[in-house]
Amino acid sequence: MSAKSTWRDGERSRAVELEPLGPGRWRVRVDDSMFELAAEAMPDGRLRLTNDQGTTIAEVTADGAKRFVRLGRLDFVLEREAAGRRRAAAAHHGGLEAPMPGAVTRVMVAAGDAVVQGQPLVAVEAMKMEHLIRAPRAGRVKKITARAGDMVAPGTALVELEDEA
Amino acid sequence: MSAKSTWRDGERSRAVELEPLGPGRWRVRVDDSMFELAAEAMPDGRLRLTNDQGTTIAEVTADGAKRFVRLGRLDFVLEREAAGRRRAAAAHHGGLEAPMPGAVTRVMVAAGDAVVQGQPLVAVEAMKMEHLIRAPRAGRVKKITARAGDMVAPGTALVELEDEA
Amino acid sequence: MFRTVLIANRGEIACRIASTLHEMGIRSVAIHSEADRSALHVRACDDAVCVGPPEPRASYLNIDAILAAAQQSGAQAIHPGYGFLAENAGFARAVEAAGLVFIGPAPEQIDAMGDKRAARRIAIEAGLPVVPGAEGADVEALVIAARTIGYPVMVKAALGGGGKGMRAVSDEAALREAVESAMRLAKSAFGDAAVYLEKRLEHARHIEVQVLGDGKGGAIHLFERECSLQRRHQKVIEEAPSAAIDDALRERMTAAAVRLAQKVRYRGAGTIEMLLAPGGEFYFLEMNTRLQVEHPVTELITGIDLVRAQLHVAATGTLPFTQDQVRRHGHAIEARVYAEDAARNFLPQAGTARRVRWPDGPFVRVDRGIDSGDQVTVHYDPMLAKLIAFGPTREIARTRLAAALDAALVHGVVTNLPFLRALVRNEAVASASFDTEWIEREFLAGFSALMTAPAPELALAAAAISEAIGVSTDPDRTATASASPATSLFEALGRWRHPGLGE
Amino acid sequence: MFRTVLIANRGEIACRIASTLHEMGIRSVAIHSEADRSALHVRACDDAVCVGPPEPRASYLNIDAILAAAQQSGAQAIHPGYGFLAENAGFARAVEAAGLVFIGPAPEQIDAMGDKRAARRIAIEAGLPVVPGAEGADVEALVIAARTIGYPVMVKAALGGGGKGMRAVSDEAALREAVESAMRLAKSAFGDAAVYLEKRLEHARHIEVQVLGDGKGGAIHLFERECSLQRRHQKVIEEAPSAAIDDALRERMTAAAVRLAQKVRYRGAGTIEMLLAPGGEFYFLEMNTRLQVEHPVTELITGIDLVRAQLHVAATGTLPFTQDQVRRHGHAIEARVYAEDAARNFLPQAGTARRVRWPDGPFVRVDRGIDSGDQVTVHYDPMLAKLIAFGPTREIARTRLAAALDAALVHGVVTNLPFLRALVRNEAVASASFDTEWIEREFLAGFSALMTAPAPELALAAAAISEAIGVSTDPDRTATASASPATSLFEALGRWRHPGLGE
Repeated sequence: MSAKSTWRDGERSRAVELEPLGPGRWRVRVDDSMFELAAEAMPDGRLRLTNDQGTTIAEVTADGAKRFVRLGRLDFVLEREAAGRRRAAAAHHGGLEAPMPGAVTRVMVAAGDAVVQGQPLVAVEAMKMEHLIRAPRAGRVKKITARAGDMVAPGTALVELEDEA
Repeated sequence: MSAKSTWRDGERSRAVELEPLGPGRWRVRVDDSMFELAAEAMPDGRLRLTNDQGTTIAEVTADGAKRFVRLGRLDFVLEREAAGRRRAAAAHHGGLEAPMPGAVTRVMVAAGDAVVQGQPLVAVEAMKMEHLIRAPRAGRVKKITARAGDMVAPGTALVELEDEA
Repeated sequence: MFRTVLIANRGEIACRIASTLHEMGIRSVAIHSEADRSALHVRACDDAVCVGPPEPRASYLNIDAILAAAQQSGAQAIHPGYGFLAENAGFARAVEAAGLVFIGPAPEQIDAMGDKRAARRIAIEAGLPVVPGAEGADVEALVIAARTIGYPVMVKAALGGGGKGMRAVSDEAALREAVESAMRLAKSAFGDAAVYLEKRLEHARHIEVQVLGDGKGGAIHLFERECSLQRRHQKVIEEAPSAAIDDALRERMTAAAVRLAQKVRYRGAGTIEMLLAPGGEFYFLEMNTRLQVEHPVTELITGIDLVRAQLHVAATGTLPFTQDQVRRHGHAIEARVYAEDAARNFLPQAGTARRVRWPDGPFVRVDRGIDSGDQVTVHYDPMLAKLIAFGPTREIARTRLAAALDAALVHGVVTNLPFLRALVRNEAVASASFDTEWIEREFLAGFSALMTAPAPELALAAAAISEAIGVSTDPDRTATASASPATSLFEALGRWRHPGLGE
Repeated sequence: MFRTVLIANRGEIACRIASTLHEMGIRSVAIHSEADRSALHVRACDDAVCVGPPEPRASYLNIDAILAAAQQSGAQAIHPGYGFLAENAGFARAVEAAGLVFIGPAPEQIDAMGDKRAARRIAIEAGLPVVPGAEGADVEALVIAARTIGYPVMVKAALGGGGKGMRAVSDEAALREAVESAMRLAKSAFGDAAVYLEKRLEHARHIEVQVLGDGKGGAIHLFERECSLQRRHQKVIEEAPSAAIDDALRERMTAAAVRLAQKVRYRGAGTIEMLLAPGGEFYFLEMNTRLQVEHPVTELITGIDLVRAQLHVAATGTLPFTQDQVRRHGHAIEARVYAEDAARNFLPQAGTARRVRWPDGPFVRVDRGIDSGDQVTVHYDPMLAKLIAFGPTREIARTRLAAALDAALVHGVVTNLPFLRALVRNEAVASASFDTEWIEREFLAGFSALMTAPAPELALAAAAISEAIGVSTDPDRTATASASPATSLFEALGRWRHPGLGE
């Protein structure tokens, strides 16, 4: 009798469960806390949320899986997770991704190199800022997928590390 | 080889004929004058028009048959006429229409009354303004379709006049 | 200070009040009719309550519904804006009886100034000159009085104001007709048929002084505004300061206004309207016990937010600043954008404002009541927005306003923008050589000729070509228009072949 | 005056320049890259010419294409805005060689001030104090110089400026690495690897003076701006006047700035940046030979349009007003809205700004570069808009800016709005107790903790309920949303029955 969904909130994955209680009234579970909420869609597209704390106006804009949520005068960005927690997976494989859109300016290691923790591997530049991708731990470079001059999107894999044999 | 259309411009009906001369080039006839024009649709939806007088940017917004046309920094409102000149017809039948949206406040004549030119027939009020519908010529009231208190849209028939027998 | 304020209004003034509430950290609650569910003023507020059907009587004038909305939303105070219930003493009393604060003057002050005959008597007591005039119980009494005053005279509704139900007449026959018509309109509009006469001053200018009182006899002024550019007694373009008065006259006029405000122990923001005769004599006309439509020009030259000042007085019973702290610099001019067809006798217009762009350059302020996609309905005042320009000199402010009017675009509803653009560029406006009847006496004829001229051939070509090439005329799709529709226009027509390839 | 001016820029500054051109009756021509075909600055201009592919090098930095666009569009002058080619003397020369007017200083002035080492020498000649520093041909020379100056020192690119390629270091090892890195970045960014050292002043404030010169030795100032609120040497919030200086110090700093502008016979608008030490000593830092990003705060306190002033100087070779005519009143504060994720080390963001609402209250100015539906691409500076608030006092201006930041909404691209909102409300900002390193030293840690806190449960509930009831999250469809979707939400879920009817 309830709808479940999972949302990425920064580094967290958060579970929401909605149970309809009556027209415009819901029982909501977020992670481990449970509360009741009245929700009315305003004609201008906003949502009027009322609980025992009072009334808050929310405005939600979808952008793909992302939801930009204005709550009162604060903004939050959540991401709908289709099934499970896919994004957490990449880090486990030792992949190092571009943190921002930009251009790869320098690749400072080669496949097979041993690296120490904190060692710069690749430099990505966007506007006035050079961002160094550093080794999160000691290891060996398994694969380099970035080349100097590449334009990369956030999340693009640049370097793959493996633990030293 | 040309596209013809008719447009209402205030009290006038105006004829336009377009003949394509090449990509983005047209021969245009408006009423009795003929000229050549280059027209380029800008990516932002505006139209760049170039003739031997220079370049002008136009922006056209459709609202039903109406076209709101921004030309440089001037605005014009035209209305596409589907076939012939329908609106002119009403006046011929002696119909008197509401000139603006508003409420009928007073009906000052009855069917069968003889009226002189300029005589007030019906009062329509909108906001701070009372507008009197006056007889455009001497005649007899054939029919009254307005009642005090009616909300009327522009063009709504209020009174029908006929020539005195 | 209040935590929640209900705004008992709509349109641009409700949006403008919401701005100040937001910056003071006060929760704003809109009211709206069924026709205004998604109106801009609703979107501008933190919360909104529906108070009834579209007709103003059933919603924006519905005192019971508005008080219920205030209670329901937890408001401590109500700001009435202008128009609607702003100068309704019964509303002010009902708000106070409900234990809420009315952000405006005391009910008795609204009553006293609402009867324009009583206001004249108070002004006389305060030592202000008034235009020669007369009251009268019926048509005949007024006809006799007019013989003494001398024609031409103005017929005005006692409970009117702001040009409502006002007519100028030059002879007795016209006076009789005008009094009867004015009584009828006054009865329907204000619930009281009483009218009075005033000598019609020729070539007079409309100058008004902004005052602010603490309700205990303390009052200050925020200089004057000139609102002589009127059409049918409705202000069209307003400015501050007035180009027609010098510092000595300014000192006398503002001092007279402060004297009147002090005498009635005025509370909050008010405006004392005066007529300035060509010889430099000035006369009290009426006092408006509310925020004026044209208040932004005063705000721009003084740097003072009048709504913030109103809230301060309402919450504390004190003035937020002293007279010495009110300084002025530069010049500001405002134009009112109405949904009116200037080519058809300024008839009010309704419809969907499909594509709206307001100007946003430096020193240009836009107090807007609609944006793209919003409805303009027949039920309410057709004012859509006010454009206000500031400049170090009148000339820079005026040319800036002209450019802002050029840049403004409202497609889908016919507006008076062409009228305003022509007006603000007129030589008499540039040199500030006008009076309250100048627009109708000298400007309108030439302008009407302009408006009934045929549209340029290029405008017709643009409409026809847009249709032929299928370029988007839908504002919603503009941003995603194809990158190169120009090349597909012959495909759309299906008629063209390259000359080299034969026909 | 010019009839047509080409704006060799994009984003908010191109829109802002177009506003002034419009009000002066000058035709504006935009240039744009292939990525910017329907960008706001293109829509803001009277005409537009595509100058190349998205990469700046191929379009906004493509001198040949820009000059061709100017010729093609009949422009008589080019306004470079800031960034891109604004301080490129080669561009200024090419513009003049093409017979067009460059709206900015003479090429030699750009050259002289562009080399920050040369600028220091000129400032010394003009009698301005400079921060102790040293030039050096290579790393070793700089390492030796640093021993004399004493750590900490700043490493700066000779052709840099505005914080680009600047690093603070505290020991020799860090200096070596910083110099190498700075040289590499300088080489790639400015085509010249030269760097120099300056003593790092602790707890210094950034104060800059706006000047305007006629190119013949006449120069005046328009007071100062304070830009101490910086992150990684990038200004975030700027204001005028500075709360840190009194009239006596203001007099000395503005006089020093005018002296320098007169000495170089400066032409047009320029800014002399200085550091103010806690003891009240001030030091020349660099001169920016262009309109600054933060110029609006000066415009709001003086009432002067700086772009209009630039055009006047460029067209006539004279100043549009005298020093006496430049008065200031009130206070103005600006915040820069960037597409940066403050929760992830301020990484630049790209995407579609699906729903954008800028504030529009009285005394709030928005210099915007995007509106709803516009693209934010990786190719250009991530600044989206500037919000600027004016008030009679610093406190009113600051709280007004806070409210404007609250009211601003950008959905679709992550922005630094949460950072700005927290910053402008911080107690140190309220009391103006900060220096150029305060944000990083004292503010960021607490703010980061805030940013990584979980979203409130209500935010998750709002996202989930919006999805469940199918309320429109598409900004294009908001205005036509069903009048009562709330009643249909159980139909959408298909799960609910009224309790009275049984399950």
